[in-house]
Amino acid sequence: METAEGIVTLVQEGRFKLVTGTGRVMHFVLAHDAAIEPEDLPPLAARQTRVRVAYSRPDHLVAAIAHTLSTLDQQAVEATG
Amino acid sequence: MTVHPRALEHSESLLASMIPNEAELTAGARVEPGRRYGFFTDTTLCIGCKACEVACKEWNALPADDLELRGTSYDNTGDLSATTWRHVQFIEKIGKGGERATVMPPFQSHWLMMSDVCKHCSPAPCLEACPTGAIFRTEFDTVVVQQDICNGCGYCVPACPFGVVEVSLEDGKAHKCTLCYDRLKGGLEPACAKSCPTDSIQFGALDDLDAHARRRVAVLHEKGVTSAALYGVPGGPGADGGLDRFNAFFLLTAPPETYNLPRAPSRPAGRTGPGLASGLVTVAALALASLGLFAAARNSQ
Amino acid sequence: MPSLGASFGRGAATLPEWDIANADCILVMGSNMAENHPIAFRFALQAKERGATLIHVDPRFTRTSALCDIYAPVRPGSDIAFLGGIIHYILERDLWFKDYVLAYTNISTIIDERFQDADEGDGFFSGWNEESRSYKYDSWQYQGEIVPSSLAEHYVNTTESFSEKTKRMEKGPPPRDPTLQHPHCVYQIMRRHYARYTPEMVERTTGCPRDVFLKIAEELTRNSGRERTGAICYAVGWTHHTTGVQMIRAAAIIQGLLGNVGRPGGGILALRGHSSIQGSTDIPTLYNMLPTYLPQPHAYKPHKTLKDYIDSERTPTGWWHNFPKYAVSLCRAWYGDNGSEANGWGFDWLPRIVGDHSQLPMTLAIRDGVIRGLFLLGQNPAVGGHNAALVQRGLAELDWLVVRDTGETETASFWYKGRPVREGEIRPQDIKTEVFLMPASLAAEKSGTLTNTHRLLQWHDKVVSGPGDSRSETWFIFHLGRRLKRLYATSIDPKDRAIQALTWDYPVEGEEEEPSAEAILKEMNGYSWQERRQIGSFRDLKDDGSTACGAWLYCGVFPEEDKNLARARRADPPAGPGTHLGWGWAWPANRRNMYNRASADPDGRPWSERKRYIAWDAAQRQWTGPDVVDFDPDKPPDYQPDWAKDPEGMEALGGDCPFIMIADGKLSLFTPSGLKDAPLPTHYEPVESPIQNPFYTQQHSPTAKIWQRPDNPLAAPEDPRFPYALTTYRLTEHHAGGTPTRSVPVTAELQPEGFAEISPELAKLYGIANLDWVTVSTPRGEIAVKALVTERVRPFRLDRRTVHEVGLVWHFGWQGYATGEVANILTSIVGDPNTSIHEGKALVCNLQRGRRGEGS
Amino acid sequence: MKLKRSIGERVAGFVRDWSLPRQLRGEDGSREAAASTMSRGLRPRLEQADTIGTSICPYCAVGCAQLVYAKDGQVIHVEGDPRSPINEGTLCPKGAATLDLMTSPERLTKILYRAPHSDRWEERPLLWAMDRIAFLAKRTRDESFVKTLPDGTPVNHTLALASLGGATLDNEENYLIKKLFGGGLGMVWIENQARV
Repeated sequence: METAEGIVTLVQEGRFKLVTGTGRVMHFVLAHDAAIEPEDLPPLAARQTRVRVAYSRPDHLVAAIAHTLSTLDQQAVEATG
Repeated sequence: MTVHPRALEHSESLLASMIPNEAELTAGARVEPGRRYGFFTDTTLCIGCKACEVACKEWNALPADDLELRGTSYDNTGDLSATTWRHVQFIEKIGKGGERATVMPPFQSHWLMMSDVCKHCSPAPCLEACPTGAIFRTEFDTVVVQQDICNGCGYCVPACPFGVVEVSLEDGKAHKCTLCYDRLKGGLEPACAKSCPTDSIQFGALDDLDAHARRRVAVLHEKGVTSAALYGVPGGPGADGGLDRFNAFFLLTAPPETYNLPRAPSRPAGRTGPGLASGLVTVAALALASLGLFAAARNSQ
Repeated sequence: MPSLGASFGRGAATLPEWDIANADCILVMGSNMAENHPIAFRFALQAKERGATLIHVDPRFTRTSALCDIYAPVRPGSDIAFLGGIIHYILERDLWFKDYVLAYTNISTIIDERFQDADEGDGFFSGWNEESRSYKYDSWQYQGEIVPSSLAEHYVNTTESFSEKTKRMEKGPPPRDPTLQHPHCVYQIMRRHYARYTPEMVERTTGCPRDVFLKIAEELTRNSGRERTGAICYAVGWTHHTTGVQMIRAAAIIQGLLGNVGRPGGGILALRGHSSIQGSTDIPTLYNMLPTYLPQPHAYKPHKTLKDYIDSERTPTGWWHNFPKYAVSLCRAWYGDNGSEANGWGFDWLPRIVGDHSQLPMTLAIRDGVIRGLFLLGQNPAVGGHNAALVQRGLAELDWLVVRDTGETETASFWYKGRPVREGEIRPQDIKTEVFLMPASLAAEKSGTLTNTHRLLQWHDKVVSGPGDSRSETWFIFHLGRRLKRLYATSIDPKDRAIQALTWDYPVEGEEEEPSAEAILKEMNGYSWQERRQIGSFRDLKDDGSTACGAWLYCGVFPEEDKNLARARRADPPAGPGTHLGWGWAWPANRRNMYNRASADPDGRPWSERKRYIAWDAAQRQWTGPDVVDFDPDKPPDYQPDWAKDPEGMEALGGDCPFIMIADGKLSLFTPSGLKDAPLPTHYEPVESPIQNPFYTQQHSPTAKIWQRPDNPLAAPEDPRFPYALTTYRLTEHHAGGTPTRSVPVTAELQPEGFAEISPELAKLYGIANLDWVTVSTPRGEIAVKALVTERVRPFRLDRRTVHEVGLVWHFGWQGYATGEVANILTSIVGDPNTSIHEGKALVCNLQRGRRGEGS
Repeated sequence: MKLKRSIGERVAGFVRDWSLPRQLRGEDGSREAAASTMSRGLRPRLEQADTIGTSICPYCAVGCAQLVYAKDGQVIHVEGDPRSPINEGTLCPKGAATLDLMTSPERLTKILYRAPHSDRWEERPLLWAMDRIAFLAKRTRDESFVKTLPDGTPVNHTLALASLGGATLDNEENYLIKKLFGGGLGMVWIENQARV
């Protein structure tokens, strides 16, 4: 599985965009097996948390499927319920 | 439409904040909870540009899908799906041989283009089929799949008489047009209607849209477009069977079947009434259990 | 845009887009407006709501046609035959707007009696020189007077330009016969010239059924006059021909005869394709002009010194008499205090052109190794350039190439993905070109102005920075300039004086040292040299070095310190007046509808209440209305020049001369100067055509620019190897060369692959089914695409035969999410004599079933 | 740290948002009672913007105005400006894609350099590229500059340098191109798409 690191810039439901350190923007859809839910995404964008996303590439979508998200910053971000 | 007089209240190039109640400027409609809202899609004004498809994907961050030349006129979208919530259909009726169109009735003709979307039916079969309460009717009378509740059971999919709802293989949840629920909460016109270059897609309060649509049909009839008819208004085609009306209704110039729309969409039998509540509880419990199993399986990896 | 310039005085759309909503009839021709300019088409539909007739004339039934009342199919390249037919209809049925035409056009002007029409010369007008393959324009002039052109090059290629004969325009009005009986007056010449453009001839040449043509002629004429106005919208469907300028000229004549210019809902809307394509014409990154329509000095014209330049380019009468003020102020802006009266304010340093340095010859100069270093700034010629295989081969001849764009374009990747490389003709290790691919910023990532298709300057804010090393072109050019000035700082070679002398002290902002776009716009607007005070109007510019102005036509956009009118965001409310003078700023002088003096009758009264716009207020003794008047604001309608005083400039134009950029103030139905191919539009076939010219033995325009060489082979007329009419075009879902849409998933998915459109009739001939692969070929090469079989394409039935058409979408290339073979592999390097624009809209091809190389 | 929800959180969330029990208690099943936590907190992302500027659509020449919304230096949306008398808030399919144009995965972020005869791109620093391009431009110009024609007519130009492009650029950009390349370096091959 590939990984990308960056900041979540925008979130709509379970879909989000992430900008990497070089300014490249990636488009993600949260996988059904992801350990978090759509409602956990907006806080990531709001707090500008740096995250690492492990993802796969589906055949029929021009987007990546995010399977796991981890925070890279010191203060851990709790999944909000 | 001309530029709304309230635009002059925001004459700076860099704006300090969003224009409040922007839908008033773009659609002449103020969005207020408790009123019913929807779309009136007037195909006679549609130029088939697909701005609605793009604006929808841009706002909702829906990914592009299935890049393939389909050869069905200019339609390379195919269907409404979990990742496509507006779909412009193209139907060529140019004529054959020497009988091809030259002098034509006013507005769109001979190459029919129609921007299809979730009808936000009333009553909504998908909502009625949803065992978890994920699908609900909002304060704007629109029908929305709530992503934090949907467990992807898929009951809504066959319930929809239009084939609108789809469960995504990627995130395992049901998706369809939300009528830009978040935008409505912020006083904004839905993205597709706002972008529509020719106002073929009009957003507004349903009673206003209804009145406008009826006037439009009368005008078209007067101008000789006698085939113009509404699809999805109470008592008319589309809403004279199991459904009372669509919150997203259409003006068509050919029979609904021409646009792959059912003449008389119905609600699947036995799906009405709260008597099923206990059954639904069971379904939900099963869904919860499976969720637990999923999580357990993942933790053991 | 020389056609509009030569006809009306300025080479730009005459009316703002929103004014289309006020038209009673809209002819869309040479444009697929609903697809390529959807938001402008919004106004066409608003007009339709108010009862207007919408007409589309096009080789294909498009999304525009579907929304129109009348669709006329015409064979690609036959537009002048169609438009000439309309002119014939208007003249023979006496349907022209006489009060307007007699007063405001040159219809009654008497032309030199040596003038011979193309009918008499079997396709050649008088003045043809076979050796130079060009015309001398002496016989096209007004009788006894030489008329300077209103285009950037005012200098006329007559035996004596700007001689005593030109001066005669100061002695009295041009010779006219208001009774129109004089055999050499424009009216009689036009009647004779268009006599052959009968409905039958229209049908034979264009393939448009006669009754459809007549219905359109009837609608156009019915919707013009005192009470009604009509508009014509065109785009590259007219310009991309060897006769493109003359197609637009024919439209200008129709609008002149119908009295539709300068009036609300009337005029010609040029629909241009790039966000600042009008701006880059005004502020020309074009070889033959200096900013805002001053001619680039030419080695073979009397341009040796500033004095020579002014003497040969300043017109005795009309607005261009002000020419020296603009030329000197430009030099002041560029060379500052390094310029002086002695060196012509720096004019001497300006490079001289020696011929045609436009894109087509540039392509060949690259291929031939003349050009060694190339900057590509937001253009993708490997896809958009013509004879694209030649273009791609040429890139390998460069020493170095700088590509600045938002993504990896086909041009940038030519050295490892180009067609000659993929087909094994050349290997990357054989290509010497040093390539720099640099990320560029988009509009919202930098500040500046864009000039839209109706001359409106609109500022865009920098909201975010471009990703990574993305920079604006201002940044790139400014910092490149700084480096070059540093490299040349100590040179004593006179050749380096220009770069040393160039003013280059723009303030920079932020960490990235972005030069201030406002500072540049302020220089373009102009300021007083000593006080550095912004200038409010080009009327205040001087020719004595006391003013600096980088672009005189843009003077007024930044009239005071901190007053950037391109940032104005105050549109008119529904109550009106609807000219939106507070939204952005339009050149010239914030006028929205040009030539608007013509919206009033010769006495200054509105032609009708319904079409009221500008009118003379006798009490206040000034022109008033909802727009900025395009005239001396206090010149009364009955003003007549005092010819005893040899009046110059605007003094020589009467109160009934709305076309102030033209030397006699009249709309040129007949253009004595400025155009290289004809004073009146006449039909020639495209350089490659499936039929013989029905009008003349002369097949194509004798002045067409044709570069005949082995790597640019052309099909002969009626070449049996290439029997089909080929036209290339765009789709609403993509943008031009495709870089900004094929690289974007949500637009790429809408049209993910290139295709050819063919009629069921043609498909049947080859047994081609929908989505089958087909190979389209021309003498330049072949490409494989999928076929879209559709009734929207129809065979053209001409009198002798049926001509089938192949329509080809040209956006595609090998980069991005939506791909396809490069359609311009098929097109050729031939051009319009006035503009050197290629002929991509009408050529010939062959068709085979199956992919190329596969047999079939 | 890896972000995840515990099973307990999941079940609690589901039960909290699961509307059926409330509906069975007689609350309106299709209104507020059925709204989930996400639905109740839902707002359009435009409200998060800290910068809102006016831009002009980068595609065709119609000149549609756009409002560009950004937060923390990143664009979060682009849509039609309702104040514009041209587009009145609307955009065509290309203009509506401006956000994805700005954030396309195909966008370049680094200078890519291909050395003569090389078979690959290499990333290079911006300032290195600028210095190298200035050097090459000067060298080519110096090797090709023509002061006069054989008959003595001054031309002050170089035919070995060319520039193509401009119709997609700002007026200010075109102005600097023409000024530096034409007025400063003596280039005459200066062209763009606008020659119509």
